[in-house]
Amino acid sequence: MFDFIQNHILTLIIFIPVIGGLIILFLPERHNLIRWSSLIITLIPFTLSIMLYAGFDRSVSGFSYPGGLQFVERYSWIQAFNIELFLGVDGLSMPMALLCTMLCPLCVLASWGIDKGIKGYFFLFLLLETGMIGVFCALDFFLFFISWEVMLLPMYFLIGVWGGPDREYAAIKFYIYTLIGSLMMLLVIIYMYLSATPHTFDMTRLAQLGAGMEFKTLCWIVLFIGFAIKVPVFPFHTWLPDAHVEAPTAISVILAGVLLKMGTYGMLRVNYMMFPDVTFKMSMFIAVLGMINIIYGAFCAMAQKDLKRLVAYSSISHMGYVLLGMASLTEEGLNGAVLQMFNHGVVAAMLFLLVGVIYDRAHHRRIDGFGGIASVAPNYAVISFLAFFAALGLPGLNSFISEALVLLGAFQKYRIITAVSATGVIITAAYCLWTIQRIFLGKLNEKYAVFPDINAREFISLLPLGILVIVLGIYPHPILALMKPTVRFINNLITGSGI
Amino acid sequence: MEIITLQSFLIVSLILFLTGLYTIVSRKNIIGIYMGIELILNSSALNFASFSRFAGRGLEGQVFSIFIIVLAAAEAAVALALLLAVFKRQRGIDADKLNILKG
Amino acid sequence: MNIEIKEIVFISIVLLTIAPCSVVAFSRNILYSAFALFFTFIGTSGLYFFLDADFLAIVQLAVYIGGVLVLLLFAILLTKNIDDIKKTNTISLRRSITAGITVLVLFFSLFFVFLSTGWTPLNGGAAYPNGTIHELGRLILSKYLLPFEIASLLLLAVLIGSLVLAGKTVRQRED
Amino acid sequence: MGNLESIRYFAPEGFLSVFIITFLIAGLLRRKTFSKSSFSCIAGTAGLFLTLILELCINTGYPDAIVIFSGMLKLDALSHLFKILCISSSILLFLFSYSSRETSDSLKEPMEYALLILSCTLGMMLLVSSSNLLMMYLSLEFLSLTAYMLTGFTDKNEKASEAAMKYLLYGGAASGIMAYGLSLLYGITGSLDYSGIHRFIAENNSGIILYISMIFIFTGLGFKIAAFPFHAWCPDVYEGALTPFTAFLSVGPKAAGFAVIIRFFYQIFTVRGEGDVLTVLGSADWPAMLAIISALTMTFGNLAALRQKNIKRLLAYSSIAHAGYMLMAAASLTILGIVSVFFYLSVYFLMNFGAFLVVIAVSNEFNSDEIEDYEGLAWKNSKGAFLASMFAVFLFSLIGTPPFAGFIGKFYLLLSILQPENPIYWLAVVAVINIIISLYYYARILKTMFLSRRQKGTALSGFERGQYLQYSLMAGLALFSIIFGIYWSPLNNISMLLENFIH
Repeated sequence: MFDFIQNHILTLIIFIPVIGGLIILFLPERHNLIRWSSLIITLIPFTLSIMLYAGFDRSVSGFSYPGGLQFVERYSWIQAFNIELFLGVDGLSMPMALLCTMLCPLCVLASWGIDKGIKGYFFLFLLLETGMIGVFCALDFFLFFISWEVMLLPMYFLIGVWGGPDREYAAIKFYIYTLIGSLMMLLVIIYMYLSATPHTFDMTRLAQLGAGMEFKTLCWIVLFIGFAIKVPVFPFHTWLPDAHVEAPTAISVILAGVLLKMGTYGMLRVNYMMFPDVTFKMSMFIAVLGMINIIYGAFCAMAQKDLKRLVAYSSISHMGYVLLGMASLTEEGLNGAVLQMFNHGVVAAMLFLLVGVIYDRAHHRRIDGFGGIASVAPNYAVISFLAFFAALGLPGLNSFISEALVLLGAFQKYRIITAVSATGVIITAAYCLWTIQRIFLGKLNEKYAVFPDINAREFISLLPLGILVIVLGIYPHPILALMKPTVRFINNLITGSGI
Repeated sequence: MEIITLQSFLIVSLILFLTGLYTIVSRKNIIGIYMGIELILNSSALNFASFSRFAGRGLEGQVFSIFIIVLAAAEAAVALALLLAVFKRQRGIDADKLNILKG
Repeated sequence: MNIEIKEIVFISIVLLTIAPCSVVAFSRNILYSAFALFFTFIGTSGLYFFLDADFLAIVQLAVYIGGVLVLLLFAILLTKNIDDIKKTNTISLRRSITAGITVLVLFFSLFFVFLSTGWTPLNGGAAYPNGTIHELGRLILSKYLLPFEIASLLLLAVLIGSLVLAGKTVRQRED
Repeated sequence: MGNLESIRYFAPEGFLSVFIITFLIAGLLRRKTFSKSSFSCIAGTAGLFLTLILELCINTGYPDAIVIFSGMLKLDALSHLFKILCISSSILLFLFSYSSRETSDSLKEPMEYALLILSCTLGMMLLVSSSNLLMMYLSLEFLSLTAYMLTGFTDKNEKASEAAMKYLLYGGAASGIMAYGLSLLYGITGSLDYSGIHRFIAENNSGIILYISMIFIFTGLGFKIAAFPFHAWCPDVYEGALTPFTAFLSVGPKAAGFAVIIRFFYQIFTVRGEGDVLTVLGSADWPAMLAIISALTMTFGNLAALRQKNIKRLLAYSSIAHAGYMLMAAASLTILGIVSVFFYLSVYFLMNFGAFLVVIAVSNEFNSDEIEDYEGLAWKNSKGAFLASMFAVFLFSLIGTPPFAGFIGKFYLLLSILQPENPIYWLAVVAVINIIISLYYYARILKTMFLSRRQKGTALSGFERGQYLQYSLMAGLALFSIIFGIYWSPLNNISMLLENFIH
């Protein structure tokens, strides 16, 4: 039994959610039963991913099999096209998979209040989880694409059916943006498949594709745009605030915590590992985009009146650090970028959960509509302070380390860009503190004289994240150690190809 | 100059064909349009027959002509039946008045 | 001398075929159009005689004039009061202009293509049989037997379908 | 092969012909029995099933093509597969008609209805295997004439006769133009057999006239698949005809039309060279023509679908767009292109029939085909939720989202168009843009059903006993849409039979 689990651990992690979802569809329509069973179903992959974490060999690196990839499972799927169920993790995907499986049970907790179409909701949610983990673990490009697209459908419904007042617009906007990106990706994937001899979707083999530079650059740009829509990088970001604001709390958490990372993950996995030489040439371009994201996102966040919109724009800003770190092509920068992906996943999830808590009570999210909440809901305020301080990068909390690493790495290559980006830290501090001041401090808004403090369920959903924020802030080694060899490998690949 | 050549037959049938085309496009009356279709079919049959006559293309073309004529008759029968049904409903046979269904 | 008469007859038959076409296309009276069509069909039949396609000429007379045209006349008379006829065979001006331009362009391009194409003799320019009926019968009962049989099935289907479609109208009138 | 020896291979069609005549005679003798629409539908289904079984038994696994009736018909993988597709769609037409209240209410002459459907099927079967211009023209007309009559068959729907008339006028014009083109082709090559024409074109240079004749011929073929600009009949006919027949029309005859297009262009105007590379034979660059028409067709279909309010019209325009997608693969001039057309058609068979079945079920309830009546369908009761989620599966499949079969179909099409021998990049980009446009109107239906919280007043009845056939058909089609989206090797293996279609 244990051996079986050990040998098929990734398959299990990926497919247990969707199978569980199907089971839920056939359960009797009792709300608590469905909630509890979803929670249990999401806890299974989480447990398994802890096993994955424990068994992960931190010393190997490389993008090949046999070689740097671990827990590899490889089954033939469609023979005619050489499509395989080819799964495996390395230092890049391991933290992401961990983040994803960890956030899902918390999101189930955050969705406790859903009562309309509850079966459908949890089925779609679990389908979404399968898709997300699938993207991070897939080593077959076709599987990668399928998983990428499979998330569209549940997202569309989750935002569209269970979202806020403007949900129809937000849902279709999200769908169209992502579909544009993914169809462009599809064309490139097919092209790469056809240029490989023999035709293959195996990502490790496609990484060795020898092709003309012009063609590679074109592929790189198209793929980059496809991923950039998901991140979202500046000109393609407009779907994000709408989707975030309209989505139910748990879905915002997933969006910010996992989906955005899929964009940068895709860039690292595909653009960086498969086209290192093009990446080397394009790094400046990525750095500029990162800088724009940081500054633009921060300024937009500052101007927001809606708390959720503010957090959404802060995500754009924080993802800018990831881009900047990636562009630096130094080990510090890349480590910082990957760590920032994980950290932002934790912090953004926390922030959205907190927004959800306040929205459940006040039924609005206008920042100006509150005041002095700290005095009536002290526990809530403390956790919120923690989250906002983490977001602004207070030393001792997790984001500080990753942002510092990013800036440190990037400064070695792009002095001006990094200097400009660093001002983003100040703007971020400004809007975070200002938000804290407006909501939690100051004169108590009489309307909220009776403001129920955070309850046990909400507390449990926030607690693990809070602990991570503090622990990783002091001791980032558990995550850093996972990615270091792989990051070094990527960096050598790219800098090596550039010479 | 020889007049009774393949080319002269082709041009006669081309004229028939194009008149038919013109009739189909410009007419509003269903029967008028249908006459255009008949002209086109007639010109195709003529074409087949002329090709079959000249330059050793065999009699297969004439077989095709016969089939075109037969099919034209069958189509005419269906057209008449449908025409009666349409007429019954709207008391007129302008194709433009088939306007419950807009394009 | 003989040849000249043949050519004159040919030209007049061509005119008999083509000239009524303009009536079909432009007349405002649908009955005139129908009668013009009658002449076109007769003219085509004459052209078949010139093509030595005797059987085809007879089929043309029998089926087209005896069948199709009669059906058309039926259609006209069943669906129109005679008074209306003069006004109703109208032409859409906008569409006729586009149609006219297309047709003219097509005419000139196809005209030159037809003249310039060689139409190479095939089968070593094999001689045309004297009297086609025998040969046609052989073809239809050997190589083209299947289409022949299928055509009969098609006619059966059309017969039944038309009966239902037309019968529906009749029945509704009775109701 | 001569006529007598051919009969053996002609068993499915022969059986169907005999069945039609027997059916007619039995129907005339026992009018009472046959005037029950259930009896006629079941009898017709049985006949088609037998035909299907005969087809499966007799015509499987030809290593080489067989030409029967002195070149009239060619039996090969193409004809075999497309015949199966066509017969299956006719069977579904019968089952749909049987389970649709609209149809069973308005059919006064079910025997004749069944008879025409059977004839229509015969027409399709002959059409997909015909390899002679005369046979092709005849069976095309056979199919068209029966389709005109079936369109106008109902008394209940006011629009039916008008639609049928319009169909006939457009169809007649298209087939006339096609006949003219055929006559030119005959004039150039002196032969009606595909093989003869192929031989002539391989040996002679025929000049521009060949291209002209090809364009005229494509008018008739394009009309059958509703390609732009020969599509104008399509929305009207789809809206006017009985919904089961509409569903059939969007799959069966379209499949037959594609089979003819493939056979016509690939068998006559293509040669297979070294390394399975196909090249155009003759002076006419038909792949370019098909590619342009394909781009126009899909763009036009999608743009026009955007502003439709009636679900049948919307599906009509969407079917135009899908024809455009498939034409893209036909234009690709690769063997995979042929395979892809069949693959896409079989997937399209599942999802489009499924979508129409939902439309039938909903119009049984509300007596309406307007999209606004679908408002809040998912939240009305369990049946509403069932219908809406089934519809969602089919619509997502039509959009081309994984994990549904529609995506795999689009994947094949894009794969064939990007094949290194003859890639048409611009067309791939046009297709992708079109898929995004199409998302918009499909999602509008989804939005109406799921996202809208306002519910239209009309209540929905619960599951009904008499409709279980309908529900299970729906669930089956949906299930296959998902299965083939996840594991499509079986369908791939079947489609790959077409690999050796051109020698």
